[in-house]
Amino acid sequence: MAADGQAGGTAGRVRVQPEAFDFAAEAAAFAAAQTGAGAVVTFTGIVRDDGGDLLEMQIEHYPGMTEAQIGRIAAEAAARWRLTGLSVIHRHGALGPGETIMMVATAARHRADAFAAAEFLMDYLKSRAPFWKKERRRSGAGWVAARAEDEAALSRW
Amino acid sequence: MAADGQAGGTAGRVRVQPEAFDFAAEAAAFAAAQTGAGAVVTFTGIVRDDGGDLLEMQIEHYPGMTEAQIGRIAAEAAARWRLTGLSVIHRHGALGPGETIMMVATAARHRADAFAAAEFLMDYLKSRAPFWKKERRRSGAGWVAARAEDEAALSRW
Amino acid sequence: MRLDVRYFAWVRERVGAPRETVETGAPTVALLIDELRARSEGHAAAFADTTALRVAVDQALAGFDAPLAGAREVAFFPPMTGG
Amino acid sequence: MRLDVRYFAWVRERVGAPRETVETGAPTVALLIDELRARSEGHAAAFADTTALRVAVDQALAGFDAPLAGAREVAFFPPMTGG
Repeated sequence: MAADGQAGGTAGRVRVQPEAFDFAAEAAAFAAAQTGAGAVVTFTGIVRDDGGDLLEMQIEHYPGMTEAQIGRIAAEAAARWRLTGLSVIHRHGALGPGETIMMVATAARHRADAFAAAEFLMDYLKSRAPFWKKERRRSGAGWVAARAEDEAALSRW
Repeated sequence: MAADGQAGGTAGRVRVQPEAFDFAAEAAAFAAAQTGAGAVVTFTGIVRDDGGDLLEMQIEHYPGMTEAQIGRIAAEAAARWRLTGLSVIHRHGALGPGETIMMVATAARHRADAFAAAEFLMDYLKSRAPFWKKERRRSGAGWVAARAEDEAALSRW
Repeated sequence: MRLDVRYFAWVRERVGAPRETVETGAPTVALLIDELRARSEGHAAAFADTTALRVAVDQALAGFDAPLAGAREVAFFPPMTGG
Repeated sequence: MRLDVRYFAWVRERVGAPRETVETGAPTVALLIDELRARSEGHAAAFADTTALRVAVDQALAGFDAPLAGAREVAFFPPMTGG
């Protein structure tokens, strides 16, 4: 797999890549790699087709900073909750409706840690990782605007 | 698959079975079956080996009531959040360390609904679905006691 | 009234059986428990501390004050530990 | 001081280029923006409303008052939409 960026270590694995990935295979490999985990949470983001209006989503990113920034977010999650592991995979480039954009996986002894870490990672990836989405629709093209509720979600952490 | 109990409909699919299941394959099939979803959350519960002390976990359940009760919990989740689908699979019988006990999957347009529904389902499955766990350990056998924090978790909903 | 009474987990182990059929006129779960307690030492041990018990009437969770009129099945078990 | 300035998403589209090298003595991001604005109509459009912009200095998020001493790369972009 010709991943653009890959980082491991105690904060978990981070991959940023243009290639499609198999969510199920990644989730299975992640779960199999855990020791002492009783709970595994995964989140998968999918390109919504919005009833056929969406033709393509283009995801731009900031090579280098993307990996560094996700690494910081992952390290923060690893410091805040008792995890046995975490994983982030995020695509960039052109994606079609129904394609998997990204996934987060967390594992812990207890479910509360795994859920909290996964939600934290998602909230920060949404608003603090340098990705920008442009949609090409039948009705026109445009950049996806950040949602006020995504910014507000950060205040709970 | 010789599932003991199976139920579909708008509240989602519920399966209670003694057979092992492939978490990743189930998650992939669930995600593929969604229409209009932008977010998929899965939770998987795994038998912790606790450093080799645990030999076996036996899960007793109440056939008939188990399916009915999970169905009620699933219907409540479907009524509270905007979901495109949900799925619950829970095993009973004898499980070894590292085996998958159960999984929950939720899908929604937006991640907040998918996360909240998955956490709600887990909190209620923990304390309101008629399963009881008996552990056989090197150090002896005994029933797993309900945790006060699991009961307390229900009050947030 | 003929009731199917079921026991799970350590309640089942203390009673010594997973189910039994009882003939009773008890109008509520609590009064049924008083009758069951007298059946054997095992029953008495199982029902010694009812705060540790949960109840289902006809496969739905119920309280100790739940009426039994029309019920066919009552189950006793410890707090559940699913998930 | 020679700075590598990078633009992303609609900031890049308005400026008309993904990056440029600038020679500047601006001590802060805000003062660098004042210089960049004067470069072209595209730059002026990109920096018309700085409340719509986010900044990174050497690939870490920063504020408009961030000092530029020692910096090598500054990036401007809209609020991020990952996940």
